Parts: sequence; structure tokens; C-alpha cells
Amino acid sequence: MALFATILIPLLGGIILAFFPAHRGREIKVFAILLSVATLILSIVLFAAYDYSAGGFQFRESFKWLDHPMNITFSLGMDGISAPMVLLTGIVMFAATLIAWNIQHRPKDFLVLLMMLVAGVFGTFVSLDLFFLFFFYELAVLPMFLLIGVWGSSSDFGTFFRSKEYGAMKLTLYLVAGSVLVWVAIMAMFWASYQAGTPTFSLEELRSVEFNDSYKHFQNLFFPLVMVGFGVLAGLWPFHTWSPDGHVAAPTSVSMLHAGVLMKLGAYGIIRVGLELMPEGAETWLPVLVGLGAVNVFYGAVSAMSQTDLKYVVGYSSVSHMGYVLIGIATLDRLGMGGAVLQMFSHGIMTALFFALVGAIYDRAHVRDVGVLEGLAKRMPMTAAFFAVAGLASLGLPGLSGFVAEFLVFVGAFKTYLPVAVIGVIGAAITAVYILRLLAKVFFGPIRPEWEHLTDASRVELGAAALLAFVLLFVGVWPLPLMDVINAGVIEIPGILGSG
Amino acid sequence: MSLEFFQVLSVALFSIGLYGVLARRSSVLILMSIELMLNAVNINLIAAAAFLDSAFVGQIIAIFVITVAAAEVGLALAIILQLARNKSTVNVDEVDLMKW
Amino acid sequence: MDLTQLAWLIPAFSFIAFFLVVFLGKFLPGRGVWISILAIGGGFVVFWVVLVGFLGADCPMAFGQATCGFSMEWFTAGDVELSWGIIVDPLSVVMLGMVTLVGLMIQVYSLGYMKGDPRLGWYFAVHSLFIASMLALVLADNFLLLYVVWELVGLCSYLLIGFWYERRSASEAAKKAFITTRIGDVGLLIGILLLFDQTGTFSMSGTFEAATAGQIGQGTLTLAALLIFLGAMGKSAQFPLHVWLPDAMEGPTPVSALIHAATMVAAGVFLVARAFPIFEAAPDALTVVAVIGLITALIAASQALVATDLKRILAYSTVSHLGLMMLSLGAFGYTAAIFHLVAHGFSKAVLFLGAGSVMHSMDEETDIRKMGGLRKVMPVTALTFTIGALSLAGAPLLAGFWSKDEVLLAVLDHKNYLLAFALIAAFLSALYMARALFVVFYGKLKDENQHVHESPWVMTGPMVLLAVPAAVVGFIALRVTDTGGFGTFLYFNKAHAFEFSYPLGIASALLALGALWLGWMAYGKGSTLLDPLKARLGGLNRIIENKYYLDDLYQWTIDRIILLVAKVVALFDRIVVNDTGVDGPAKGVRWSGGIIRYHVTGRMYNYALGMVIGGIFVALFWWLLTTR
Amino acid sequence: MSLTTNLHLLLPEFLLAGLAFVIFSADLILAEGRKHWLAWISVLGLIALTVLSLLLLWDRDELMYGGLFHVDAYSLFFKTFFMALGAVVILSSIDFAKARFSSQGEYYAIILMAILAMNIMAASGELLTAYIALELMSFSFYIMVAYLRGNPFSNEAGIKYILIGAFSSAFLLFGISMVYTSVLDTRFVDIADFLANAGDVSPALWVGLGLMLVGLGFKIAAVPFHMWAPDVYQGAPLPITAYLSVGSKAAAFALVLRMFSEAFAPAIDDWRILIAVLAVATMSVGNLVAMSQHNVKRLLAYSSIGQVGYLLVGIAALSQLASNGIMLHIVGYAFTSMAVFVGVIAFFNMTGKEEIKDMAGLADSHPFLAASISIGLFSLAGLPFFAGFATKFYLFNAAANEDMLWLAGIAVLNSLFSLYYYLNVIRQMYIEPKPETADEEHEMTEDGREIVLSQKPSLLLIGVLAAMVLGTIFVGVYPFPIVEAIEAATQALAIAG
Amino acid sequence: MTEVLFGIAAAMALGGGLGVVATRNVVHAALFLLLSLVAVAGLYLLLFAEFLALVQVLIYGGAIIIVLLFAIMLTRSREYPRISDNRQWPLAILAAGGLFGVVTAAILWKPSPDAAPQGPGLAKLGETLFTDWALPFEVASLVLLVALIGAIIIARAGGRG
Repeated sequence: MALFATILIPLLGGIILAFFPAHRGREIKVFAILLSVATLILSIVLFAAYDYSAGGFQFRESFKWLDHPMNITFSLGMDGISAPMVLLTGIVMFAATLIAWNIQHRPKDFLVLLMMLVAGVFGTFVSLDLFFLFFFYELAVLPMFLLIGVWGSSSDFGTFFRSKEYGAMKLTLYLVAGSVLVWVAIMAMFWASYQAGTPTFSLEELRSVEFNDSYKHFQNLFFPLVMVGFGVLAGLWPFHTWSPDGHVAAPTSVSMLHAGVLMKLGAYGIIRVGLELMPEGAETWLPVLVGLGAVNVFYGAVSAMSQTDLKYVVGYSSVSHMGYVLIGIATLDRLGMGGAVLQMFSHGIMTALFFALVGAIYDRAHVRDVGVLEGLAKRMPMTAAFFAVAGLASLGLPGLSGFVAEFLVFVGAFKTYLPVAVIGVIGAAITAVYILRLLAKVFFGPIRPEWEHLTDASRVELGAAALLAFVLLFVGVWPLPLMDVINAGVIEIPGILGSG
Repeated sequence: MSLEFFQVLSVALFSIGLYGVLARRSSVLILMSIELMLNAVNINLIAAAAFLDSAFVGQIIAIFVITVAAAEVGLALAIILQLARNKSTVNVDEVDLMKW
Repeated sequence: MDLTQLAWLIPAFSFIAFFLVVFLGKFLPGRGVWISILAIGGGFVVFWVVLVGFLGADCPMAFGQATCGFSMEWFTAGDVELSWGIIVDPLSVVMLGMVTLVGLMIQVYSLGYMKGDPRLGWYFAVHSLFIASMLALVLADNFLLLYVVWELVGLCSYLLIGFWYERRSASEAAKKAFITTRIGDVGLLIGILLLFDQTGTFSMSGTFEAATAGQIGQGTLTLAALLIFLGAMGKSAQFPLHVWLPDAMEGPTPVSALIHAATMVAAGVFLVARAFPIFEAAPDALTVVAVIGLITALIAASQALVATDLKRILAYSTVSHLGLMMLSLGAFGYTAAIFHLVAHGFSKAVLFLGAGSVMHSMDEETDIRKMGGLRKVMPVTALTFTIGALSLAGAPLLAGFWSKDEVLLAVLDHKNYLLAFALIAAFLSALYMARALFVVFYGKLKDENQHVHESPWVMTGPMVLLAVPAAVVGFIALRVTDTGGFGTFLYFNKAHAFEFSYPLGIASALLALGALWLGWMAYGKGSTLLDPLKARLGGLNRIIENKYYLDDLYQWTIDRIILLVAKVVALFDRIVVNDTGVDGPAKGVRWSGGIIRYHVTGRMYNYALGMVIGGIFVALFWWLLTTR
Repeated sequence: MSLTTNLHLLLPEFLLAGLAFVIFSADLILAEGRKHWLAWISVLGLIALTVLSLLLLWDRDELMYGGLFHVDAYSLFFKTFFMALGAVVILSSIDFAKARFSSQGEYYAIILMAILAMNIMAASGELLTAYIALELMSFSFYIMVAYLRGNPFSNEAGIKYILIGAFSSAFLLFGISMVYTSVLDTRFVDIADFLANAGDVSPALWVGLGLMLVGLGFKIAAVPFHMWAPDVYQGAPLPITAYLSVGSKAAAFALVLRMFSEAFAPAIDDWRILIAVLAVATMSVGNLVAMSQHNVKRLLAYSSIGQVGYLLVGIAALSQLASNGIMLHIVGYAFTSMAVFVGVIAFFNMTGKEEIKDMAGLADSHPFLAASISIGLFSLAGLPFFAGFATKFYLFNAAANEDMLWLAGIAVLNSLFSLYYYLNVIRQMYIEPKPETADEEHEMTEDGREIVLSQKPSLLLIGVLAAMVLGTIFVGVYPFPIVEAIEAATQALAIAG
Repeated sequence: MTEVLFGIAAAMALGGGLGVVATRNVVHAALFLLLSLVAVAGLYLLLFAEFLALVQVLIYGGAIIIVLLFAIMLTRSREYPRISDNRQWPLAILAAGGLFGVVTAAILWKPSPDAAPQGPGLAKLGETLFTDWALPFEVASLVLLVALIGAIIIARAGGRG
């Protein structure tokens, strides 16, 4: 029941929340935080209890959902790839719920939707059945529209305007558009298994179904659907534009969860559905993915350089960082893949930290314009410090988790896709440029008089930030616990190459 | 005289009624055209029954068609009457409050 | 137990100090700065233990040198185990000694210099981290760990240069330092990855063995060596990546001392020395190292001659000397380079501390044109500064003299075609040191400087303590013991006892003395503060004063090319990818719906017509499509 | 041939007709203020009849009148479905009818008639029976659509509906006559026999089938026979719009599904592409045009056209799995659609408005209403946790398994399009602020009457709404029992050929 | 002989039909419709469907035409004797012609078997109708009932709604 509980706690909790009287904002928030604490503890326990030496899927649970011929089972399990993701979700969810303390407008609805989102995310990570994987995947997208549309913010850039409605609509439609492709691929896979006489949606059974000879052709045909479909959510270039716009429009907690966790769903999907079920198709198409990933890294970093809105900078940096994940996945190498999974974790924490801090600034200054914010460190020293930590993690500073992940990706990519690895390293340098420029501009230097009145982030916000920063540091210094688990997952991916 | 004669006649009458439905503006005339079409159906049914079918199913169907047609006229005229009261017109192209 | 194994304690002390001061400093008396000093002091003590241990230990030999160390798992990725571990060999021992001593002195000095700063705790914490990283860098036994601490060194320099972040110039300088060195780091990282790709290990010994055994193709090896050197160029401020170092004096002066003497810039030279087996196997790369070093030495020396900012002069001097060290390495002068590194480190520490002392007393004034005759009011500072300056200038018997001689000797032996240039660099070096020394401390004391007084003992004490090695450390090169001196302690492949080449020694001594005399004539004796040399240089002066337009070129590249590209990409992203590629189809769908809706006209007979046409088509289709 | 011996199996139908007569009669004696009792009588009667049908007809599989009428699991399933649906529609009409209808009693009786017609449609195994039941249902709807006599919209809808309806049934009949001319029988099994065995078929048969399709296409509102639907939906009284979009459509599909599987299945290769093309056209037109609608009812009309397209996908991929999919989707769609409609009815009872922009700020004033409508809309768009996701998944998957992956793909793409306009409605309710106008207490109708608006949704509507939402979620989360029942039903519907 | 009768009846039916769709006067249209319907009844006789001919004359000729005339009167359509066609009439001709072409071609594609028309006789027809087809018959009665009630509800003047 432990895995099921990760879904149930937020889900049932959200339903219970819905019955709270709407004006009891404080009780609602406290309850939500309790829920997230429970989930966090649960996810930590699950992660710690995962026996990496045994490997494979653990904490299995399975319930029949639909009989033959559909053969859908509600089956859950956690392996070395999903375990870090579960942990990540627990951490980011906790931080995001803390940050949601600031929500004043209809906090109940907000938290209910947030809990649904989290339930969807957990569900996706632990589902072992394509139907439910897809089910939860869409469930995670569903609340986004309202979360952004109701609680988000619009931005005016002079030359163009991005309303929150636009951001919300685009994000939702875009992600569902991606899922359209995934859906088609899922149907195709079921069809293939049906033809082979063993109709199933189970991830494990699909792996072992004996397909006929045309299956290779089939894989070549449908892998790109999975790649692009999930890739949309992972911010794959050129399907990434929902990400900056959506993140900018979203309220802080949602940006955190979204960039921190939801984007990982895409990458996770590519591994889980794409690589594991269609290894031969993957072989054909991974060079394309690696190319796009390289474009992601470079393009995202360069785009981030000229952004004037803090959230856009972070948004594009997410695009850039997800590029490393994609490259790592595409290397199909144990190191690279392990790096990709670690990068998913690391980027999730890092970007959540970023958004939390940008939100703290925005709540106080009511602008996010890099051109206007100057020298905030004087009034917001802790915010600046944590922002610097996030920034340094982002530019791949050793000692913080980003480095380990990116380094592994580079090592993995170096063997097979040398130019891409070089681009990746250069991308990291570009990241340094824009992050440092941003730090220098926004936080350092003399403070502008109009910001003299600002106060530092609240204790709750700092608490959330401290948790995230601690994780960054911990993983950066001692990645062993994480890597042991990730290795156990990575080696089971079919067609994965050894290193050494 | 063979079945084809009746069939072609039936199609012709059907087409004439069809033209009436498509080209007329007055709802009463449209209704009349529809009656023509239903008659064409009946000719076809009865001819087929007479020439081919020993069970005469066609004739049975035709009875029902006539029944339904009569009921239809009655109901339709009631609605048309109400329309005439409301809008003082029975022309269908003058009732386009709802479109697009 | 093998005492050398304790070496890991040295950086560990300071790492721990960093965390303690950062997290607990607020609650400790004196904001915990003493923890920091205690840690580095402890490190210095352990250094002696390690030194003794090392001399007594029977370490296995690698590349002709006794090498101890151990390593342990950090984490495993796939089937590759990544580890951290230490290497204790003469090179690391020497570096340990210098870094701990200089670091300790500077921290003590900082107590006085930074007194009253609101972020004192943070200052000392980062200081500790800086030193810890440098120490770990020195000890690292694999390239991964080396890269990790290498970056940490960069981070600390960033934090310390930008310590007074409220100053725009400080934050800009910090940024510049970090970014510039990071450009080099890109090379280093790629180089490391390249080596890993070739050898499958990050371990230095493993890599070196593979390199010397010829397992790596010559081209690849040269490329890897050059990439590693790129990293060294960034950290050690070699042309054309040297631009950050002069700006870096925006940080507190003790920080400059630390950067210039012991930590940051030494890392590059150390890296090349550490990776020397690779360079040796790739002689083409070594030539590049030598040439770059030489260019750096000359360019920086020329700039030092025209700079008017005391710290900038010292900074350019550092760059110039780093160039000499690289030149030395490029000329197989392994021992000489490290020797010079040590000698220069002590001297430069003294100089910077002296400069700090001056600034401390003169309200952070750094323009040498506003100084003069300060020896009258700051005797201790003046004395120590003079020792440091003369040492660097290569005045006979002082440390710099011996080490520079070694360098020149190496050049003569292996790259003799560069000797003339090297001598010019040495000459210029003496000249600008003379300029700095005489203009600041000699001549007439200005009226407005009458109130200036000597710094407190916490500052002068370390200066004095450092001036001693700056003066005498050269003698370790001599065969003072039966072991044969520095050259037989630290060497590459074969012991190479110190040889004093009389012709060269005399020549360089004359050169230095000549330069000093010239400096005295030009700057010290005359009361005029017009820079006579600058006036003579004419047009060249302008070029030099504008730093050979390198900064402008970089700025232009950033503003006009990189940022422009970024803007274009961002615009492309918005207009082409988003508004056209994404919104376009969406709008198209929406628009098509808006058009199609007009088929529902509201007229009943239109509907009927549609149905009939549809019916005809369906009927026809059915008829035509049927297979029978 | 003799009269069938199992007449008691028709008891539910007879009793249902009897119930309608009771309502007709009771209407004459009940006082004006108590007319809503009729609704409760109808609902209780329907519940009793449902129970009776389940007890009486469980596990039966018999043919009556020599193949005219099936008593099998399929017809029982739909019987239960239609009666339950009818009860829901009646319950959600009560407030509306009280406020706006002049002849309440007949209204409920006519709904009962429509239910009867639907039951027979699902059970009929022969063209004439099917046709006459279809007409009974259509007549009921013609009346109900035009029920608001003074309202020009209702009037216009009525005239359009009945004229086009009669026109289309002329086509249907002509098609039937041509099929009859070829087959010389009208029983589905005989048609199937003919199609399976006759090697050389006169093209008149195919053309006749084509003309029949015009009539059936009209009933299910498939493109290009759909254009009446938006106008009629918009003009009809709201509960009737709901009933049209769910009941009428479900009944037509119950008939079409049986007809295609029992009669036309042997010629599937001849018409599969055709139906597929119609499906594509239907869902594309429905979903695209819905994007630019301003009226809620009209929007839902186009959206239901889109849903028809999805169901046609199932017809094109005819197999047992696909039949399951169609029926499951119908059930899910019924819950979902009723959830939306009941929500809109409650809104309309309060405001008398039906433009999308009028719903601005609903989430603030009536959060439960807004949430329920949103859940319904999300379900319509096929998002998970709600019925739409599970049922669409099942349906499209079934289509894909019949080598119609491309069609399923287009259908999935269309659900993406549909999400846009559903989100627009949700946007109005949740994001746009409430307009700064005072709530009106009365609405003036076009013929000068004053209607008292309710201040808040009645408990009854809230209850129905909650039930529909729960049903939507139930089907979305645990459709297993329903799928079991459906599988039994489609088992009975042996696909010929 | 029958051919001649068929010719006359067919001509009358088609002529009446054309009159319905072509005339400018509503009342004339109704009378043309009557003509056509009666002619169709004649055709039924030729097909030995005497019961249907009777029904045709009674229901159509009697009931439907009267109702239509009533409706014309009540809706005062006669005040607009110059009724006109809508603007899509050319398309209507094309569509009607197209349908005629397609369906006729399909019918004539294959010759139907040669047979003589025959009728079931009234008794047999009645028996079949009330036994085999009892169910549709009952439903048809409900259709009539519903139509009746509906017509009353909708056409009723005054009152609410």
C-alpha cells in the first residue's frame, strides 16, 4: 500500500480539503502542509527502503481494472529510475506547499488543485501499466489550466504582452497535444500486442511480448511519437515554448512543481515508454534526440541570456537544462543515463528553488524585470544567498548536485556523440555567463532607492529554500545514495551500454 | 409494364418533392413537398411488394408510412401555426434567429 | 601509521571551519573567525607532521618521485567508480607548506584589515573554503576531484572578489573573474573527459601511465594537454585570459594577496606541473605553454610599467611572473617553475599585504601618484615591501634571484631561442618593481599624507613573518643539506640538483640591478611625478594603457556579437518558433472553425440541400466503393 | 405465423405506455400548483419499471414477433439506461418546467413516450419497427423542442426540427424501400443473410443503404446531416436540449449499432471507409466550429456533434470490442453531459441567461456549480479521473485494434481541439470576474410574461448534479462493473458475418 | 390497356407534383397535391393494392389536404398569393436531378426479374398486419396519440407559454 498511499494521500487529502469551509484559510493551509509532510516522509521512507542491490520493481501492488481483452491492471511499482523521482516529488511538493502559504485568493481551491497535480505526478512515476501511466500523466496536466489561469500573473513587455490566460491555455493545450501523440503510440503498442495474441498494457509484459518481424519497423514508426509526445513535456526543442510562457504566468508554487517535477514526467516517459518498450526504435531515433537535446542546451542558454524577466530567464534555463537530460537519455550509456536521471532530480530541486526565490522577490517588489531590480542583496541577503546557490548549481558548480549530473551526462555523451558533449560543456559555460550576469545585475551593486523598503523572504519561504538548497548540497557532495539506486534502475534498460 | 416503370416514376416523384423542399420558402409548401416524397416511397414499396414479394411487406410498410405522414402533417402544421402567430410569417428563410 | 595519510586533514580542517563559521558563526564569540584561523593554523601544524612523515616514509615511486596517497569511493555511476583520494608527493607537500603558511599569515593580517566589517564571519568562512579548496586541489589524486575543487577555487575567488558586492565594480570584477576562468574550465573539463574517454579512468596515475605508455594517440594527447592548459590559462591568468586578474583587486586586499600568492593563480601552474607527464609526452603542447607564458610575461610587464594603481601594478606583475613560470614549465623547468612559484608566492604576499597596509592607512587609496615617501611614516611596511619588491626584481641573494635564475637556466637549456625574450621580461620585471617601490615609499612625503601612520601589529606581524621567507627561501635551492636541496627533493623523473650558472646568474643580476638603478633614476630620485618612461613611449603608451584593447575587444564581442546573437535567438524563439510555429497552427485551427461555422446558415432549406448532397455522395460512394 | 407466446416479456413496454396514460389523465385532475407531483410519479414509475425489467428480463435472449423485437441483454441494458436517463431528465426538468411550461403534465408523459420509443429502438430487429419507434421518439422530441410556445427560439427550433426531420425520414424510407426491393425482407438477420450470400448485388441496394444513412445520419447528427442540431439545441428548452443530446443520440446509436452489427456487418468492407470518412468529418466539423460559439447550448450542440464523430469511429471499427467501446462511451457521455447540462440548467434557472460570457464569476458565487460544470467539461474533453478519459481510451483503442489506428489518431487529435473550447468556458467561470450588474430577480420573456428566477439552485438540482458528477467520476475511475454489463450486452449482439 | 392507364396515372401524378413545386399560389399547390395523390391511388389499383388505394384517398385526399387547407387559411398564407422560391433553387434543380440520375441509374443497372403484379387480398393483409406486425401497429397508435396531443398543446391559443 505504500506506493498507493503516495497517490492516495494527496488525492484523498485534496478531497477532504474541498470540504473545508472556504474562509478557514489558515486551517486549510496547515492541513495541506500536514499532507505534504506525510507525503514527504513517505517518499523518503520509500526511497530509503528501496533495495538497490536487488533492483527491479519493488513495492509491487496490482489490482485488476479491466479484464480481457483490454487487460488493464492498476499496478504499481518503483524501480531505480522512479525512486529518485518519487523522492523529488515529495521534496518539491513539500516546498511548494510551504510557499503556497502566501496564497490569499481562494487558497482552498488552489491547494485542492495542487494536491491533484501531485497525485497525478506520483501516479505517473509509480504506474506499471501504460493506461495508468497515461491516466496520471494527464491528471497532472489537468489542474494546470486553473492553477495558472486563476492564480497566475500576466506580464507586459512593451513590445508584446503575455496574459496569464494565454500562458495557461498554451501550456494546457500544448501538453495535451503532446499526450495526443503518446496516446496514439500507446494504442499502437496495444494493437501490436493484440496482434501478437497477448493483449496487454503492462509495461513489463509489453517488454516480453513476442512481436512479429515487422515490429522493428513498427518501433521505428512509433518511437518518434513517444519521443516527441513526452518530449513536449520535457521541453524538447522546438516544442518548448509553452515552458517559459507557462512558468512565467504561473504562481510560484505551481512554477516550482511544474518546472521541478512535471517536466521530469516527460523525460521519465521517454525512458519508461520509449526506451524500455521500443529499444530498436530508440536506436534509430536517439541520434535525433541527442541533436535536439544539444539544441535545447545551447538554444535555451542563449535565449536565457537576453531575457529581461527573471522568470523567463529561469524558464529558458530549464529548457537548457532539460537538454542535458535528453542528451543523457540519448547516449544510452550507463553513465549518461544515470546522469540524466540524476539531472532530472537535481534540476527539479534547483529550479524549484529558483522559482521559490523569484516568487519571493516578485511578491515584494511586484516586478520581475531584470532591468529594474538592482542590488537587492542589501535588503534581501538570504534570498540572494539562496539564489546564488541555485544559480551555482545551475551553472554546474561542483559540490552542488548539478555538477555531478551534468558531468555524468558529458562522460556518457563523450563516447558516442563527442560534438554534442562539447556543445554541452560550452552550454554550461554560457549558463555561467547568464546566471552570473543575472546575479550581478539583480542582487549585487548598489541598491536602487525604490527597493530600500524591501524585506527579506519570510521564514516559511526561507525554510522551503533551505530544504531545497540542502538537498542540492547534499547530493552534490554525497551522491552515493542516489546513484546506487539510479544505477540499479539504469542497468535494466534494454540496450544500455556499459562503460569503462 | 414492369417494375422499373414504377420505380422510375417513384424516383421522379421523389425528386420533384425533393426539389420542392429545397426550393420553396413557405413551410406549408415544404410540407406538401415532403408528402410528395413520402408518396413516392409508397409507390416504390407497393410496386416491389406487388411484383416481387409474396409476403407483401411493402404494403404493410406503406400503411405505416401513410399513418405517420398524416400525423406528421398534423404536428407540423400545429408548429407552423404557432410560428405564424409569433412572427406573422410561415417562410422558413425568415426564421433564422439562430445560425452559425 | 603512515603520517602522510594525515594530509587530508589539512583541507578538511578548513572545510569544516567553513561550515562552522557559516552556520554557527552568528552564535559564536567574535563571529567564529578564530575557528577559521585555528583551522588553517592546525593545517600548518599538520603540514609539518606530513612533511616529516613524508621524508621518513617509504613511498612507492612514480615518475621518479616518492608518491603516497589513498583513495576512496565517492559514488558509482553505471559501472564506473568515482572516487576521491589524495596524493602526497613532493609537489603537493611543497604546495601544502606554502599555502598553509601564506594562508595563515593572511588570515591573521585580515583580522586587522577587515576589522569592523559587517560580514566578517562570511569573509573568514569563504577564506577558509578558498584555502581548503586550494589544499584539496593540491592533494587531489584524480582529475574529477581536481576539477571539483578547481571550480570551488573559482567560486571562492568569485565570492571574495565580489565581497563588497554593493560596489558595482566589485560585483563586475567578480563576475569577470568567474566567467573568464570558466572559459578555461570548459577546456579543462573537455580535456579531462577526453582523457577519460581514452583511458577509462579519472585517476591521475592511471592516466599518466597510459599517456607515457603511448596508449593514447599523439594527436589526442596533444589536444588533451592543450585543453588542460586552457584551464590553467584561465586560472593562472595567461594571455589572452589574463584580463580578469587586474580587475580582481576589487576585492579586499588580503584576498588579492591570497589569490596572487597562494591559491587561485598558483592553481594553473600547479595543474600543468601535476599533469606534466602528459605534457612531456606531448612536446608540441609544451611549446605552446612556453610561448603563451612568454607572451604573457612580456605583455603584463609592459602594462605594469604604465599602471598607476598600486594593486594593478602588483597584479600585472603577478601575471608576468606567472608567464615566466609557464615559460619555465614549457622549457621542462619543472623544478624551476615550482621554485619560482614558491618564491614569488612569498614575495607577492608580502607586497600585497604591504599594499594593503598602505591602503588601510590611506583610506583605500591606491593611486601611486598620490603617494610617495611613505617609508617615513610606515617603516615596517616600507621595509617588508622593499624586501618583497627586491626579491621579485631579482636582486641577488633574495629568493626571487635564485628562482628566476633557475627559470632562465631552463629556458637556456631547452628553449634557448626564447632566452632573449625571457631576459627582457626579467628586466622589465625589475624595472616596474622599482617604479612601484620608489614612487610609493621613497621620495618626498606629501603634505596631505602627513597623518598616515603605521598599521597595527596584527597586520605588520604577518608581513614581517612573510618577508623572512621571501628573503631567504631561495637558499633552499642550495645544497644546504646533504640531500642536495630543492632540486633533489622536487623533480620530474630525475633529480636535478641546483646548478648556479655563473654567466647567466651574473647577467641576470646585472640586469636586475641595472633595472633597479634605472628605476631609481627615473622614479625615485626625482621629485617629479611625471612618468618619464610613459612620456617616451608615445603611441605605444596609449596601446598599453588601454590594455592592448583586449578588454575592449572582449566587451565588444560580448555586446555586439554574443548578446546580439542571444537577442536574435530570443526573437527567433518568440516570432518564429512561438508566434508562427506554435500559435500559428493553433490560430489556424481556431480560424478554420470560425470559417466553417458559416455553413450553418440558419436557413432550413440550406440544411436540406447539404443533406441531399451528402446523401448523393454517400450513395455514390457506396456504390462505387463496393467490391462486388 | 402466430402470435408470440411470450407476451409478458413486453410488460415493461406496456406498463410504460400505461404510465404515460396515467400521467396524461392525472394531468387533467391535478391542480396547477401540484403538477410537479406528476414528475415524481413518473420517476417512481420509472424506477419501479427499471426494477421490474431487470427482474423479468434478466438473462433472457428471445426473439418476438418473428424477429421484430429482441428481448436480450443488449435491449435490457439500454432499457435500463434509457429509463434511468429519463428519470434524471425529469428530475432536472422540474424546476424549469414549473417556471416556464404551461402544460407540465403532458410534458412528463411525452418524455415517458420518448423513453418507450427508445426502448423499442434498442430492441427492434427489423426496419419497420425501428422506423416506427424512431418516429415515435422523433415526434416526442418535435413536441418538446417546440414546447415553449411563445418563445421564438423554441418555435424556430421546432419548425426546423420537424421539417428537416420529416424530410430525412422520407430519405430513410426511400432507402428502406430500395433495400426492401433488393432483399425482399426487412429483418436485420435476413439482410445480413442476403449480404453474406448474394454474390452479385444490385447497386440499388447500396444506393438504398446510402439513402438510409441520410435518415440515420440526421438522427445522430453526423456531418453532413448535422446542421439542424445547433439550431434545435439552442432553441429547445434546456432540459430538452440535454435530453436531445444524450437520449436521442444514445437511442439512435443503440439502433444504429444493432443495425450495423446484425444487418450490415457482412458488408463491412464495403462501408467501413465511408463511415470512417463521415466520422472524421463529423468530429472535425463539430469540434472546430464549437470553438467560435458564444452560446452555451450551441457550444454543447457542436460538442455533441464531435462526440458523435467519436462514436462513429467505433462503428467504422465494428467489432465486439468496438461495440463495448461505443456503449461505454455512451454511458460515460450520458453522465458527463448530464452533469454539464444540469449545471447549466441550474445556472439558467437563476439567471435566465445562456451565453458563455454570462457565466463569468460563477466560481465565486456558486463554486459547486462551477466545479461540477468544469468536471463535466473536462470529462467531455477526455481528461482522466473522469468518464471521458476511460471511455474514449477504450473506444479508440478498440478502433486501433481493428487496424484503424489512423482514425483513432484523428479522433485523439480532435479531443485536443475540443479541449480549447471547453477550457474557454471554464475560463469564464473561474478566471473572468463577475460582471458588475445586479442579479435580476425576474426575467421578461418575449411574449411578455414574467418569470421568477430562483435565487439559488434547488436542493433537487444540486442532488442530481452531485449524482451525475459522482457517476462521471465512477465511470472514469472504476468502469469495471459497467464494462461487465456491456460485454454481456454485446455478446447478445452477435456480429453477423 | 394497363400501360395506358399507367401512363395516364403517372402523368397526373408527376404533373400534380410539378404543379405543387412550381405554382405561385398556395391553394393551387394544395389542389395540385390532391391531384397527384389521387393519381397515386390509381397506381395502387394497378398494383392490386386496393386497400391502400382506399386509404390513400381517404387519408390523403380527405384528411391531409383538408388540414393543409385549414392551415393555409389559419396562417393567412393566401394573403401572399405570389409565393416565391428561395435563392438556391438552381442548386435545388441540380440536386434533385443528381439524385434522380444516381438512383435511376442504380435501379436500372440490373434488370429486375420479369413478373406480373399481384395483390395479397384484404383479408390476408389484415391478418398479417394484426399478427406479425402487431407491434409496429401498436407503436403507430402511440405515434398518432402523441402527435394529437402535441398538436393540441402547441397550437392551443393563449395561456402561459
